[in-house]
Amino acid sequence: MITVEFLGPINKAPIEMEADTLADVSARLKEDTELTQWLEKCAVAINDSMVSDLSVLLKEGDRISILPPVCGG
Amino acid sequence: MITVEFLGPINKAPIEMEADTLADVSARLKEDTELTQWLEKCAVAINDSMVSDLSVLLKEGDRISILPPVCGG
Amino acid sequence: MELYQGSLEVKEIFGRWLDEQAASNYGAYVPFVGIIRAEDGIEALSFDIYEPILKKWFDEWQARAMERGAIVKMAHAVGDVPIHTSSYVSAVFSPKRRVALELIEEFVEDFKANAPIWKYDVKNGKRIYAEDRSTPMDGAGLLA
Amino acid sequence: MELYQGSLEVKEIFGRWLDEQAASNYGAYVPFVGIIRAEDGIEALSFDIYEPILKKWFDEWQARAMERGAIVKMAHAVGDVPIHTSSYVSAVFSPKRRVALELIEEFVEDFKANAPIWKYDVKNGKRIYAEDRSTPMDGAGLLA
Repeated sequence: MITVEFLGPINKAPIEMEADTLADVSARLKEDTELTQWLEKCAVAINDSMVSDLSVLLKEGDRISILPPVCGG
Repeated sequence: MITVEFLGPINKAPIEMEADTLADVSARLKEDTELTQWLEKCAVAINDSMVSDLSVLLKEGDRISILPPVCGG
Repeated sequence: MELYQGSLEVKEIFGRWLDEQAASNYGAYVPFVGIIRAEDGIEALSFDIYEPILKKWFDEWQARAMERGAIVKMAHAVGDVPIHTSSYVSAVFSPKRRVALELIEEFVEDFKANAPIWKYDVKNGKRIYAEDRSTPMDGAGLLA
Repeated sequence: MELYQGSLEVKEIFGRWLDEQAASNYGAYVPFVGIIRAEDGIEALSFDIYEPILKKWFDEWQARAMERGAIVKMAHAVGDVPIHTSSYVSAVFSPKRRVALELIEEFVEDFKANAPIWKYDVKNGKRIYAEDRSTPMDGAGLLA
């Protein structure tokens, strides 16, 4: 089981799911039509490290963060 | 009569002289061997306006400033 | 890296950073102070911050600054920040001016692009995500 | 433009400039603080300034900044400035960060090249012209 959390303005409760890779996570999240428009603009972190590769293997307890477009300052 | 003043580190008292143009001033100042090494590194102002043309005509009472290399800050 | 609830005490932060480095023999101190402008009828801007990733982003910048003999500083507000007050102060200290002037620009620009901070306009007490001024982070779209 | 005998009161200057512009609706305030480094066994640096031409140089910069919706500020020390204290503070206020970051760099670099200020090392109480770090002004050599 892994957890997916949505940061900032996405305003959605965390989701728990079974997933072996980020590709699995992607497939699951795309089932939610509210999320599809967010996904193309969002970056992703695993356990607070930014990632750029869908094939990374997930392990039990991993925490995936979905980061929408930013504007600090 | 015009006055030539030397700013910053040149450490030389002002000189009064008769001169029609900056070219005349240049000729007079070059007679002073102490000054020749300064002149090639110095910028020039007339009545506190920076100038870049030797042929500018001078008038009675003009004040020429000789500005050596700078380093503010 | 410092996070504060609400507007920053700019003078306190500026002075404290100056004092902390008073004996470090840096020759240039270049702060950047961001102030909330009154525009489009907003009362305030409001900010969400995801601190663990911001901290990593900042620590990587600190390492990069140190390679050039410099250090970086940063303070940011969380929550509502009324107009004409400050939400963001960052700074570079370096031995020489060139590095300080180059780093402050790179640091502030990368901050705008990649610090995990979300901005909202506050109008009539309501928070509205500033989507049109926001930038997808490096690597965005991975799950799309 | 402000000139002071000896070291600058950096915090007072920074805070006063901030307060003066508190209602001006600028979004970015970028100061540059120059601090005397301990190096080559100096006790202090010392400065001569020719104020009339510095004032003209500054007023031209103010006009240039205003064309971009910004303003510039400047304070400099005259005479001796001990190590680890400040001789120079300048700043840009502008509505947006890009202009502020670009202007502070251009302003400080042109200041180094063309402000009529002469620097001396102070060693054992003696003033020695910092000739090797000094730059001929634009148009230098006219009378050579």
